[in-house]
Amino acid sequence: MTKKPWISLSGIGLFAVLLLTVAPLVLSDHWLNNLGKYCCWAIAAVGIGLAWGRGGMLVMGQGVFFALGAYAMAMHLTLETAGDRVPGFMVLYDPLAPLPMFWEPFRSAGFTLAAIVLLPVVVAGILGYALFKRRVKGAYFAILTQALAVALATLISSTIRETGGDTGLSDFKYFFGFVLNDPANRLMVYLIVAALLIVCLLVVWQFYRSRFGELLIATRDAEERVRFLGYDPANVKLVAFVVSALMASIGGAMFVPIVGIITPAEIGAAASILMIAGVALGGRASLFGPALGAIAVGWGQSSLGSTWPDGWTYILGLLFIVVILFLPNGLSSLPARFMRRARPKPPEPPAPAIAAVELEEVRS
Amino acid sequence: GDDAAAAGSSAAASCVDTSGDTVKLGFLNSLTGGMAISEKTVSNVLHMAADEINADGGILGKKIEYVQEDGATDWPTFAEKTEKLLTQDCVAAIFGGWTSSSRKAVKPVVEKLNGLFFYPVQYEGLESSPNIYYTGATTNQQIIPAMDFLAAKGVKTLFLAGSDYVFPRTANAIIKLYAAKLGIKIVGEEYVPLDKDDWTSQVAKIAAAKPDFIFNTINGSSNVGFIKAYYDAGLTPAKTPIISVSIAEEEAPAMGHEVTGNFASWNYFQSLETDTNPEFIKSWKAYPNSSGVTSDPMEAAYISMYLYKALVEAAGSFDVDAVNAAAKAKPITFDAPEGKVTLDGENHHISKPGHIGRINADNQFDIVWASDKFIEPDPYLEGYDWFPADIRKQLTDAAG
Amino acid sequence: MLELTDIEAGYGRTQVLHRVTVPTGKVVAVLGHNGAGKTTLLRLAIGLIKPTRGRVVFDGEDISSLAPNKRVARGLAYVPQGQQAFGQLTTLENLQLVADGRRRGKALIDAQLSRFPALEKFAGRKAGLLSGGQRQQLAIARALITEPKLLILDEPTEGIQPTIVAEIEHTIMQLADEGINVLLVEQHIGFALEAAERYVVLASGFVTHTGEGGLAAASTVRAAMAI
Amino acid sequence: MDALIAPLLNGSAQGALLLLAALGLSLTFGQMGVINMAHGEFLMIGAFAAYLVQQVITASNLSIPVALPVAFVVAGLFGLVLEVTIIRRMYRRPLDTLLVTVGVGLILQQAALQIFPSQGVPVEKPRWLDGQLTVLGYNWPLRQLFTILLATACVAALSAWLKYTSFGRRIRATVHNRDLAETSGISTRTIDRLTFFVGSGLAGVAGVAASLIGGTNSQMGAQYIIPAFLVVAAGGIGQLKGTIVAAWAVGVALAFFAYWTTGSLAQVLAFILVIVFLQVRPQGLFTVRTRSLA
Amino acid sequence: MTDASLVVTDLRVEFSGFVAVGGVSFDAHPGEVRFLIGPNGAGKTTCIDAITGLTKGTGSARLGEKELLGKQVHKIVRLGVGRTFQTASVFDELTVLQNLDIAAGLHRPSISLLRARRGVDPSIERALEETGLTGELATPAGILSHGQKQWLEIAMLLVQDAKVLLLDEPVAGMSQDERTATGELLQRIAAKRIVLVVEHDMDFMRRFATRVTVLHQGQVLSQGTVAEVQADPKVQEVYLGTAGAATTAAMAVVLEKGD
Ligand SMILES: Nc1ncnc2c1ncn2[C@@H]1O[C@H](COP(=O)(O)OP(=O)(O)OP(=O)(O)O)[C@@H](O)[C@H]1O
Ligand SMILES: Nc1ncnc2c1ncn2[C@@H]1O[C@H](COP(=O)(O)OP(=O)(O)OP(=O)(O)O)[C@@H](O)[C@H]1O
Ligand SMILES: NC(N)=O
Ligand SMILES: [Mg+2]
Ligand SMILES: [Mg+2]
Repeated sequence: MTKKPWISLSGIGLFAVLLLTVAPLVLSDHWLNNLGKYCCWAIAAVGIGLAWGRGGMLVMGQGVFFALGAYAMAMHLTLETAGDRVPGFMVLYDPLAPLPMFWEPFRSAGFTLAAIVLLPVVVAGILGYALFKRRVKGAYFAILTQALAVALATLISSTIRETGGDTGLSDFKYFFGFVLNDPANRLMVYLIVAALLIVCLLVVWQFYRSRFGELLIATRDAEERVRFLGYDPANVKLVAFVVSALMASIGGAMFVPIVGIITPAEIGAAASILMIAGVALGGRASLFGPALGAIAVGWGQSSLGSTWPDGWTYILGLLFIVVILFLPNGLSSLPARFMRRARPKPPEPPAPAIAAVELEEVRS
Repeated sequence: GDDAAAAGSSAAASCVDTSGDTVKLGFLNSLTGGMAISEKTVSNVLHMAADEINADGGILGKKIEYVQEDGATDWPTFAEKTEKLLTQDCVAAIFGGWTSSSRKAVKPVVEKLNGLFFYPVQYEGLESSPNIYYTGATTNQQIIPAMDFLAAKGVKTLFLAGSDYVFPRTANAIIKLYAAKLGIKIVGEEYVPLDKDDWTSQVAKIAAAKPDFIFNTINGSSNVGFIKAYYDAGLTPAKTPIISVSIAEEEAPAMGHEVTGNFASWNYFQSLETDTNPEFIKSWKAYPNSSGVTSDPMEAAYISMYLYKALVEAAGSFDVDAVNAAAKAKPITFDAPEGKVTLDGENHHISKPGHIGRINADNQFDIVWASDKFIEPDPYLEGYDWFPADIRKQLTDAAG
Repeated sequence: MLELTDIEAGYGRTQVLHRVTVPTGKVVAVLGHNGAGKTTLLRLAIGLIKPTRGRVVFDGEDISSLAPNKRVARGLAYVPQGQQAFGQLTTLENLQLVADGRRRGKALIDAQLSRFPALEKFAGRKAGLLSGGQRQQLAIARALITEPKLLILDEPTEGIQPTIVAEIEHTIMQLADEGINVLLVEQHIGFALEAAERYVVLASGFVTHTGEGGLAAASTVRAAMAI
Repeated sequence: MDALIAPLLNGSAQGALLLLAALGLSLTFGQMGVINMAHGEFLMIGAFAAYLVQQVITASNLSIPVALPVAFVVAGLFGLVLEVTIIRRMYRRPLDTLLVTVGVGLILQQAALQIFPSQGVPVEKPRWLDGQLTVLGYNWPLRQLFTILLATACVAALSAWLKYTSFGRRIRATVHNRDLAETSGISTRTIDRLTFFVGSGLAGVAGVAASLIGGTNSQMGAQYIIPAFLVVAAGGIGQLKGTIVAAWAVGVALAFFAYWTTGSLAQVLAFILVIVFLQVRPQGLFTVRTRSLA
Repeated sequence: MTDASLVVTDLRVEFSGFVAVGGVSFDAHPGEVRFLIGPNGAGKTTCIDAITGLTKGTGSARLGEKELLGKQVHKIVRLGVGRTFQTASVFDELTVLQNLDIAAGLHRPSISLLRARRGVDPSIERALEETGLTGELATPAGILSHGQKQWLEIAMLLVQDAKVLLLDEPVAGMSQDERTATGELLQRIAAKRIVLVVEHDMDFMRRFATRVTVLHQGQVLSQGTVAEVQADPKVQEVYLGTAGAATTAAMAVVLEKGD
């Protein structure tokens, strides 16, 4: 995987050209905006690929971090739109109460941007530290993170005056001073998302080819053994987890200006699992797989979901089953499979050994 | 913000093409996910209305060609699909939605793109948009009649039970204001998430509070859990009756006999005896995928299509601005299963009769109270002095 | 009794065994270096992997496609390499597991507990907490409870204290005397050859040498393996 | 007094339902390591089975007692089919079963939405469950008592099955080391199928209980799955007694939180409680230890 | 000499009441291949577990001035204490080189982790040569044979430049000549390090041990040179066994003759 860095690099280059120049030229505004939305998910997916594909941490609650970025951004945009007034939705429930304390700092653009970066780092840092030091892993970790996402979504739903509740935050007019309805500005927002996706890909590319990438795989496959080589696996996992949380947060933050609305449903159990679906489809441990998978799932939802809504649910369900069952390494492993067929006798990774570790994880 | 925000909005020119012999309309409901259990019937009845109108020669002689979209119980998806319907499919108007949350997601998009959205479900009011027509009740057509009914019955104490989202929360805020005026004491208020069925803990609190009446703003299948817990706890319509605003003929059967004897406030009931209702019921029962019963949201969805037809024919055009102008020009009136309704061209709501029904053993409603005349829509409760003017002002200001 | 003829097998695309034929005999020893394919051959004999070529015949019946548990029912028993036990079960439960449904199950367990006193002492302890050697004894006991006709042993004395090694060796000899056939992988060439009626040497998955057992063969085998 | 007794009794009943939902998981997840996210949909299948039974046996006094075994078998068969077609290929990578079964759950939900009336169907409670039992001045619904008795019966039956038959041992052995179990003469295929059948069947029984509490519709399973998993995890994987204690504790905590705060906040707090608990005791209430490195 | 020695004093390990190690004291010094033997279940592995922080123990285990007990596993490793396991555990998906590189990373600053590896560390090359794995550089560790995996584990300790090597049955499953090679390797690396070997192979012990500690039921039964220990009747009784000793001795003779 580290042998030919230029192949991956030129892949990223090609991807950048497609996203940044070709797509704006050939796609209608609607589809470009949709692509922007998929890119937000793709950014989160790249992070999931790092944590899950490489780090073995099945993060089923990335919605939590997606929410941190998204709500930070949405609060800022809401305040920008409301000006000095209290946002409209709050008036409904208590017309006289002032803006909740925690909203105030989000008037500042600088604070908001800092929060989008620092909030997930701090939250994932504390959470990850606590979980990994206590050696919570495997299915426990997956279910715990999922439960967190559910809890946060429920919390937001039930704090309707403070967060907009189930309806979420929407109807933003400005994006850091730019009028959001202006097509030129919308293009700009799209380009920002696409560029961020490329940056995230570059970041994980460097991670994967670095020694850290190898250490992460080692930790995934034999965490205890890593401990006996003098590393604290908790720290190794923590780094991957925090980076993936940061990416989810960035994806969430950009989701807001692109889609124009954020609700608890985008962060709850179903949304968090859908993020995983894209990663699994594309190939959890590969560089491009998660991003491409997320874009494909997003696209499938938009297009198949409209032509054939009932069918799309079945397709999505089948997708989970077929891909995980027959293509555990996702669609991106297909080319390699064909190549392997052509070449004689390459070494096969010893599957049972990995499985044993994984089983222990589920049970321990 | 200043009004420059609006400047960018008229940017998108409409791509609606009605030069042929069809007109494209968009239908937008959740066909999958949690809300599908309620919205599927709305979607079906919209299809029926379109078929009827087509059989009748269409709108302005043009057959309706509809594009069905799935909102998937996801509000951003409602926004995305609205945008798609307006900019990709170039529909002349969109029909559908159920939850207030979905409407609030659609609203900025139709306003931005100057589209039309016809929303068929009773809701919490305090809203009006040049791009939305509301054919369900606003608060003064459902909640306030229900409160009047309770006051007339001599109710002194009331418990509020609702789902945890914008409609019940806002409705209850209004109920509390009006209750104060009526001298009704609110002895408790409980919310449970929309997707949770278990109401046992909350019902225990209700039983302990011993209210004269329960005002129920729960939506969806959570109502089933509520009614079962109520029945289990030994609460009865004789001693602690419930008045609901989201249990209709469609929902009641899933609760079996346990809901019998309780009340609901709606504008339309299947049992309503009007000139057009028997026809409506008959067509619906004969329609494929029919659930066999009619209900208020269905009726409101059904007439939303006829309202649109009336509007377009009055305007002589499918153009949004022309339609809105026609609405203002002279009152649009037509025969609905609930009676002869009139559109308020200013606030885009329709007049409605108020009705209270009591659920009988067949899960139908015996009408026990009716408003003496059709109630004019008043979404901002301007005709009600107990509603604080400063809230109204803040709300209208925030709405821009 | 167990005939392994012209076997090819491997993992995924890697072929490990190349046309291996194992001679038959009461006690057959399989010798070879690390990674030669000994364990692979035994896993194949018990049915954990399927041959891509060749036949596995037991008591005249072709069992090539039988699942391992069916082979156990036919009278094969297997003690895998590496002191394997069901860690979450107690020592006693490990034994009951195989004794269940057998007539005289209780007696069979008691017989093994008296054969291995350490197991008796730790009968109530989770097998995962036993020492390596204790687990190995447990594995052998578990295999013997099935009253096998053929016992397949993969390095049974690995990690066992000398006194017990001696016992295990003694046991194996005794079992052979009792008429139980043994297919044995053992690094301890001296003992293996002493016990074996026939032996086979594997190198990189090929049979490089076969012959009659007995201590006399030791030097030949050492020479064969030194290549 | 009411402030104590009502939440305690309500909570115990809520806990009992949670326990019913978690019981099957403690088999399929706790013992077999399979993370079956479609367990909630098996519960739904049980509820719909109760409805269908009621279409045949209209007397509700009778239909529910009949529905219990029927739901067990029907949901169990669905589980069996799932095992035979999909799960059996996945024992070597249990974490992935989570994702596959998410897909299965989606499909079952959508199918139920299309097959049954979308608003859901009524399941009538037997008349003998009408009424309340007065406990220290609190009118405790008989239905809640029934849920508790049903859960107790299921727990008793399950633990007897695991303890007094050799199946318990065999299941645990199979999970721990499939190859070793197989070569010890255990037919791991039979064990897998049977375990999955029973685990899924228990979800069906839970579905009947759930149908007496809330709506019987395509969405009903979704609300149980995460709490049920949390309960199994908090109890300690593979520890039946842990599951029982954890379910009861979560139910009572939920009821008390609901009493003091709101229904929504109670959900949030209960989740946080379990998460914090698992933080302190990552292996759950009751743990099994081994020395194995992995 | 003593400054870099491993000194274990009165080490005790209990498992909910069961005393697995009940006050064991011994010391090991650079330059010697120290063997720890004893019956199955005597507490040998548990001693190593306690010294390396895997299991909680009381008493003291010092490396030079530093107390090891009570420290976290990875901190103990960073003090220079490395171990192998009774069942070899390497990172199956990674190549031999990657395995070794991770081990070598111990002494690099953490920030360097973010850079890609270029070339092969000299320490890794040396370790590969020592263990004869040079040809397997690019082989995924998962498909190495049992014995090669054990060598790889030792190589990983070598690149870490561990001061103490605790080896739990390193030659289990190896053939005779592989054992010899391993033993010679241990003798070579012991020149500058402390090597503590747990083994049941008495021939191996006789050939390569400098000093031996015998554990029995969590206690030190006997301590001394190979000859001393072998002559100890208590050791013969509980561990070597007279018959067993005889057989193995006889075997040794046979094999010797075969050469
Ligand atoms: N699960 C597996 N996947 C791929 N290759 C494997 C697997 N198990 C073993 N091998 C390879 O097959 C070959 C033979 O291995 P086997 O375990 O049969 O050797 P062995 O003779 O038993 O060695 P040892 O004496 O070390 O136990 C080795 O090269 C090994 O790397
Ligand atoms: N975690 C634990 N809980 C309970 N008992 C344990 C635990 N770990 C080890 N033991 C017991 O402590 C004793 C010593 O075990 P240990 O593994 O140290 O023996 P050993 O000397 O390494 O034996 P072997 O040579 O067989 O590997 C054994 O009886 C074992 O069952
Ligand atoms: N408008 C409603 N019922 O949400
Ligand atoms: Mg082997
Ligand atoms: Mg040991």
